[in-house]
Amino acid sequence: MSLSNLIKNWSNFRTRRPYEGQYDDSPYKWAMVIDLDSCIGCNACTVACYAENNLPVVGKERFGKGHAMHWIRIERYWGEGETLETEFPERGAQYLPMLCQQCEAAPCEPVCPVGATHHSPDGLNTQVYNRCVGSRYCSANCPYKVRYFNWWNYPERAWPNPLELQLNPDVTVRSKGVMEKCTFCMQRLRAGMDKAKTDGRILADGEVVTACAQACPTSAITFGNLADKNSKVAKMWKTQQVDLAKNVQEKTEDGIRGYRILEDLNTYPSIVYLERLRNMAS
Amino acid sequence: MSHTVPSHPQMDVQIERKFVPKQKDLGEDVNWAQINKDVLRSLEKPRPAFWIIFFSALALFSFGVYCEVYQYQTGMGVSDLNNPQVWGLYIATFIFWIGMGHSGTLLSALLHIIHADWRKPIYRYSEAMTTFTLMTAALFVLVHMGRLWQFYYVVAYPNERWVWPNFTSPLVWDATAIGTYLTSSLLFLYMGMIPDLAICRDNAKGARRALYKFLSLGWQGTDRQWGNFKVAYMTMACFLMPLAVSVHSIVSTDFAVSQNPGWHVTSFPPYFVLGALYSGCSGIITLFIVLRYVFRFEAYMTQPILNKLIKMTFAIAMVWTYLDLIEYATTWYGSDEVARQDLVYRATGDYALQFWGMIFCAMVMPFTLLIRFVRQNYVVLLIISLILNVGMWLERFQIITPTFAKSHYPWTWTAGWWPSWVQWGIVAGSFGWFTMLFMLYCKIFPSVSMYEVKEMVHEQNMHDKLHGAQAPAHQTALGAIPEMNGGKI
Amino acid sequence: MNYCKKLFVWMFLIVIGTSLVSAEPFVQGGPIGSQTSDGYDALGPVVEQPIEFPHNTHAGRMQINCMYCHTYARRSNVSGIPRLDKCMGCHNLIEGVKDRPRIKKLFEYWANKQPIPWKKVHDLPDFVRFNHERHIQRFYFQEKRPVRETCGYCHGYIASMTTARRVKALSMGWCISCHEKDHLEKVGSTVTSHGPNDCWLCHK
Amino acid sequence: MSMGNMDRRDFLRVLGISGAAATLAGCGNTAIESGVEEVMSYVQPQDFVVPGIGVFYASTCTQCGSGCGIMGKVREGRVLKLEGNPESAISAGKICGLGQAAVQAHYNPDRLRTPMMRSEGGLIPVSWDKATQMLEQRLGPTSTLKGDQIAFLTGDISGHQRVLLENFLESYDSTHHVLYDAISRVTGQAASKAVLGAEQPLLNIDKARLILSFGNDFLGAGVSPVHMAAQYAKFRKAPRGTLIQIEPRMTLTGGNADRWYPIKPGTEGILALGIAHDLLQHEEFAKGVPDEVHALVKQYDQASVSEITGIGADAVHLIAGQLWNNSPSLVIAGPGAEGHAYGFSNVVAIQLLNVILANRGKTIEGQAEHPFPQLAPLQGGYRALAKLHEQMASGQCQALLIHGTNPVFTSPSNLPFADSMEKVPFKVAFVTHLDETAGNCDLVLPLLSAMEDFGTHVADYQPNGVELMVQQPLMEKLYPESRGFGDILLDILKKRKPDSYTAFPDYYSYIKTAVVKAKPVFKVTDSDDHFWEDALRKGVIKWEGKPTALEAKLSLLEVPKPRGLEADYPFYFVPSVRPDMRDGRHAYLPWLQESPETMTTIVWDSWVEIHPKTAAEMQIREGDVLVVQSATGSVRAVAYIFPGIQPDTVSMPLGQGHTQLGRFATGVGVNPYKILDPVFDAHTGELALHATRVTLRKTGENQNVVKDEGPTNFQNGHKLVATLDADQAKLSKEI
Repeated sequence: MSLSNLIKNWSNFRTRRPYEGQYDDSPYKWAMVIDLDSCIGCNACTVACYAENNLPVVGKERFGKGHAMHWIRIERYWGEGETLETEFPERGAQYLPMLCQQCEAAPCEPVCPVGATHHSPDGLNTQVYNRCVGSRYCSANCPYKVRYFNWWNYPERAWPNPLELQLNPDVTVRSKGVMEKCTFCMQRLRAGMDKAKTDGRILADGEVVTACAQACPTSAITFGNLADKNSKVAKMWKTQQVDLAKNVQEKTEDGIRGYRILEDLNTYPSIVYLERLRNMAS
Repeated sequence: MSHTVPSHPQMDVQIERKFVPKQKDLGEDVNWAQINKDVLRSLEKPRPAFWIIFFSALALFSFGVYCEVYQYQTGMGVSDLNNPQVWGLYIATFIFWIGMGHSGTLLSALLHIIHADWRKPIYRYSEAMTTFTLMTAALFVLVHMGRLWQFYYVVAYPNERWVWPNFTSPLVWDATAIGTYLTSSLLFLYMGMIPDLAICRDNAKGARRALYKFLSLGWQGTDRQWGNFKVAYMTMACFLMPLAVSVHSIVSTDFAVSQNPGWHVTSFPPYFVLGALYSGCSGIITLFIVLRYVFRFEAYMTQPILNKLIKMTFAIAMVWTYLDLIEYATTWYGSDEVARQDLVYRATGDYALQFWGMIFCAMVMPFTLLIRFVRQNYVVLLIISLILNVGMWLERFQIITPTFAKSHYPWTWTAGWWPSWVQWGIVAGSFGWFTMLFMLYCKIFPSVSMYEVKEMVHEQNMHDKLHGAQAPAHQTALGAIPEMNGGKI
Repeated sequence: MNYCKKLFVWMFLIVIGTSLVSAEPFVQGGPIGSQTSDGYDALGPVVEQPIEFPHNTHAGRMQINCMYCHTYARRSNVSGIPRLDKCMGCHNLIEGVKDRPRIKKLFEYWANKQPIPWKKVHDLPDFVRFNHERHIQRFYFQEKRPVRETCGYCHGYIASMTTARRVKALSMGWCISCHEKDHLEKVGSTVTSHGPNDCWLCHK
Repeated sequence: MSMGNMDRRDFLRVLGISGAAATLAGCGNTAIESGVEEVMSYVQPQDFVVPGIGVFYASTCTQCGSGCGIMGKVREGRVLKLEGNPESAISAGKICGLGQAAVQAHYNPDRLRTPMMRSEGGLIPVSWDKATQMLEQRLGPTSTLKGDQIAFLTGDISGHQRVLLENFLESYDSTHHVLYDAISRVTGQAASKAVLGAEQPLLNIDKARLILSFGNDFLGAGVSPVHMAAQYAKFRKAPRGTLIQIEPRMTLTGGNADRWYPIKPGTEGILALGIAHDLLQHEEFAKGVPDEVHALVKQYDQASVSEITGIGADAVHLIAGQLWNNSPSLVIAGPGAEGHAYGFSNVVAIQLLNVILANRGKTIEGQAEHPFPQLAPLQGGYRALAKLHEQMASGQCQALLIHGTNPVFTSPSNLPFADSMEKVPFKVAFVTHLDETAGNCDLVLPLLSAMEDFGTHVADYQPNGVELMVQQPLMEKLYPESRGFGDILLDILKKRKPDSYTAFPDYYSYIKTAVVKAKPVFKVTDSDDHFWEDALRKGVIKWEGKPTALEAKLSLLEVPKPRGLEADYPFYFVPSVRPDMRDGRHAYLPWLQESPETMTTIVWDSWVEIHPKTAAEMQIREGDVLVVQSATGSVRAVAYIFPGIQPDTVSMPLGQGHTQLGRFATGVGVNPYKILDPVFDAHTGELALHATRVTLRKTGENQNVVKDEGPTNFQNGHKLVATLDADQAKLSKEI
């Protein structure tokens, strides 16, 4: 048995804080930037995700029970505090596309009893469906609550014939009792990375993007390889002064928009959000 | 009260004693033959009332099984669990049962180690309770799993997939700890029963005799057997002590290592262990009263023993209360704003009833144990012990549900989430399952340790002798060591 | 050593031994299963195909490279069943065998422009992704191993079979056992590397 | 390579369909198997087809009139997913949710699979032979139908479909092509034409420094949302433009506004004049404006405007101030301003601002002239339908053919279209799904889905020159009994006019011939085949055209005050158009039903939006079931407390409440079309969608509102969506 494997890789079982230069030697570290000033809340990303990742439509009753299965959801807030201070939301609504943050120090990873979710070499939180036993500990521990559990055997009802012909053969159809979540369209990345490896190169910037980023009509979602210093994402992280390996970002000046959500929980997310702008003089 | 403490002749004789001596744990009139007779009587053909209760429990259990089968077939969705309420009653009740399983071991192992003899008449059924509560708790681990049929993925064993479970997960620790604890508790219970099984063997006929013969492993009560037995039993007790503490500490890490507000607390391990002992002790009081009444064990389950048990329960309750309050205090004065909001939510939000119910049942009710009338009135005590356990169940509920209802992420807050009938059914079924197991146990195995009560009687007499009390003649006549009676007890 | 201790030691050995032995065939593709007609230990059943395709003639006697027909193997995740016009490309010109029943069947399918409903022999679970392209590129093109070895590691010695039969375990442990081995990076090079250890490489 | 019709279909031949079933079994096959699943080979695929690798084919989205270029990912003969086509200037590689869901329309389980014919008791499935027989008998060469006896009712239509349809009608000496769109833009277009000389001017959103939008949801349910969204993204980059939105109910676009003002419905024009009043105080704006305009605008001083519109006097001044500070600006009118009795005047007043602000030629221009006017899109509105309804009711109409519209569902209750349909002896519906209108027809013909058919389209809104969008099948047709719309028309035409049409074996060859014939216009020198292949490959044929100049006509109409609230009906009723549901034709797409409406996050339902203040006054809680009663009818729906709405207004989304349209649409929500008051625009006669007045009645019931948000929709002190003052941001330094 692979006892040797276990011993050899024992250090991998430890959960470490991300450190400076962690991905210097690896070809890929997938990351994202979401510009909240560009996001118009149109839900194109959500539907694209349904199409790409075989997400089941659960129906009204189950949605009402909190059993929705949208890996990316558009949240709409009215204010930062607890109530609306003005009579009307004068500065519009606050849209937030929320998906798995692919944390570098993910709270979900160390608690999975079977290691169904773990950190991949390219910096993603994997979710191995067939390994999952459904303890839901990962979801309990996820501060963003972006993990979705198959409360029902959705394949039974979600794709009445011939809707199932639309299913993406590269993505497993999940049956009941399995946790699932955004994978950064791993199937696309995997296909791209394999092809690039055959060609003896690494993926070019923008060669493969997630379904949400591809659909986004305002290009609010930028997806790319943070390990490649010349990629758009890496440059954006740099100009926004967000460091993957820091939990408190030091900004040299005001007006730099980048931030990561719930960073103070030391999750080190891989998604940087850019602050929404409003012309307060108007 | 039906049972009165016999007067002590030594009071007149013992001039050197300045204080009123302790009440004796057992009455003067207990003799060895009576012990066998009384205890073996409890194994006789049950009365109709037994079957009525037993089948009610079975019905309850069957309903639980039906709920679980329904959930298994249809999906976890029937439980109305959702994102973020992913755990619900299953984990709450799991912790409740695990907690119940702690005092039996404490009574038998810890008190055994420190030679507190009053444990002897009551430790057997407490241990049985431990074993069955653990078995019930283990069921909840399975019930809770989304893919029950893949539960073996959690177990570390060489397999064709060449993968191991994730050793950093508290759930793996849980599985390991509970497995170990269950095995050792079962072994400890069984081992302690061997001499008694021999007695049963010698008094039984037919299939029962075969069963006892098989289980008593050829116990003859020889000197060597007694010697080995004592050593092994003490070793097991020493092994179990830290294990019992570790199990609930580990269960507490399910919460303590997580991110969630209200869980992220360093005092959780002692808090959980004490909570476990608390609920376990009140469980023991409940069963004490029930067994005492049903099997007419008045002679062995005496008021002094109960008094000690109550004192211990009260002490544990107070430590637990302290830990609970200190947890609130640290949260309140701490810097974690979300945890503070969560605390306020618990006390004032959708689950305030459960919160204050817990405070009342588990923090206020123990003070009634200070009243002598309560301690001596078995009916009242029964009700109070049940209330204490309701409080402890509510405590588990309000650790889990409000935290999920209001965690770090406002978008996924839930308002007034409530479990479905399936969850309640399975929880009810678990009580049926426990009752069933315990009732069967009581009718198959002696629920009071015969040989140890005998020891106790003997020691009490020896004690009296040494200190000049006059022992009844029929007891001193039997001699000091059981094996002197031709290997039979 | 007294009886008790002996018992414990034996029980322990038996438990470990049993699990190791029972896991063995899953890992190595080994001893259980029936024999193929060619004397191989097959793990899979005999699969009845619409045409009893003689691999032994094509790959064995004719020495045709696997990838001549399974042309997608080096370009795609799936090796793919050869397209019908590929079969016809040759068999149109081979007059000698046109009257054989199997070839007649082939011509029939072609005439109807109907695909042949082959049965899958090496069918991994649906949650597993196996990339033929990477394996072929790595071992056939990069390391220059013979095609018989490259394909045969998972598919067995197909050149000796008529229709294919599964002779290897194809289990997860079996895959990992190879991924953990050190393989030469290039022909002639001494640098070795082992297969990736990332769950998402194979699980989708 | 040859791309003839048959070849093309051949190489799409579905040979791996069983693979799809295997995918669904998904977690079913969890073991290593042999001999269970089938694996089929291709017979004779194109060389670039590799199993396991998707191939993208360009086509055109037909979900709305925007005409976005799309690419379908095709694998093993199945179309799996749609992406935007980077070749098209309209979509520029992007796609909206509505477009994505087109695959579900194609694979929808409730698609009509065979023709249906009315017999006693209802529609029954029949064979094509029988259907063709009936068609021929009624419409074939022997038909005596003539002129207005035959009517062809369609939704928006463009391209060769339009040409063929007009030719078809011509063969009956008829021009009776009735266009109907439930959410019509006719009023707005007429007003634009009156002021600017263009029905749909080109809006250079990206060039504007300030956009003042009067209820135009250009990012959501607008005229070309994907294109506008891309423009909007540029508009928000440095130097960042400001968006001010004025509307009674916050739309998706309103949610993105820098400043959002709730206005009393119908008073938009008055506000525009109030702003104009402020602007004209400035010399630079005042010059060139005719005196009559000056005279009229003078009445609209800040105080009175503020009183009528409910927008503070200082706000009017503030808006005007920003307009003169931020040039060029862009003022847009939308359905919120159009849908009133004086909608036309409203829009005229609003467009006047563009003229005063001299935005013409900068941010607002004319669309490029269309090289093929016969292919240009046609849009309809309510008035045409009303006229048809009268004709039908009076028995003039002998045959009614319906395609791409569902008037039985969308007509208000004052126009009982289903009743008048009964007077027509022969009604044919061309549909992919049996909707309410088709359910009332005598013959229902199953069409190919948009993923299976050929076609050409011209978008309503052409941002860059003119694009002829080519639609091509992305996969083999699923149901052998379904046929293309063009093919059916062509078949009849061939019978009626054998000389002109026998040359075309099918609609595909008709399009191909027509497009190839137009090659010189596109200034292409390739061979015909090459030109056509290129068109199919790119999915779009571009015609370079320059934006045209707009001429301003400053003749101003008076903008009367809208009808006020009455005691019986104390609320304005604003039906909202969801970006994904539109007029309701997409309600059968489960992805869209499950996709939360962004502003409320409600799914699978209809609801009534009420301002918290109003709700508190009426003691309405979220989830209370309300009866919304207008003079013409009532509907029941749950209440949703929504701060983004004018307090005297209640709003309900359109598109739900189907009684027929498959399992995903029927029984979901209610249909607010049926409670619209018969108020018409004074100038165009169009139905005023926003002019209804209603009253609310509580039923005492309370239901769980099925929505994505939890009990709070505030961030509660967590930094989730942070907002920064635009002045402080250093956008120019960003990448």
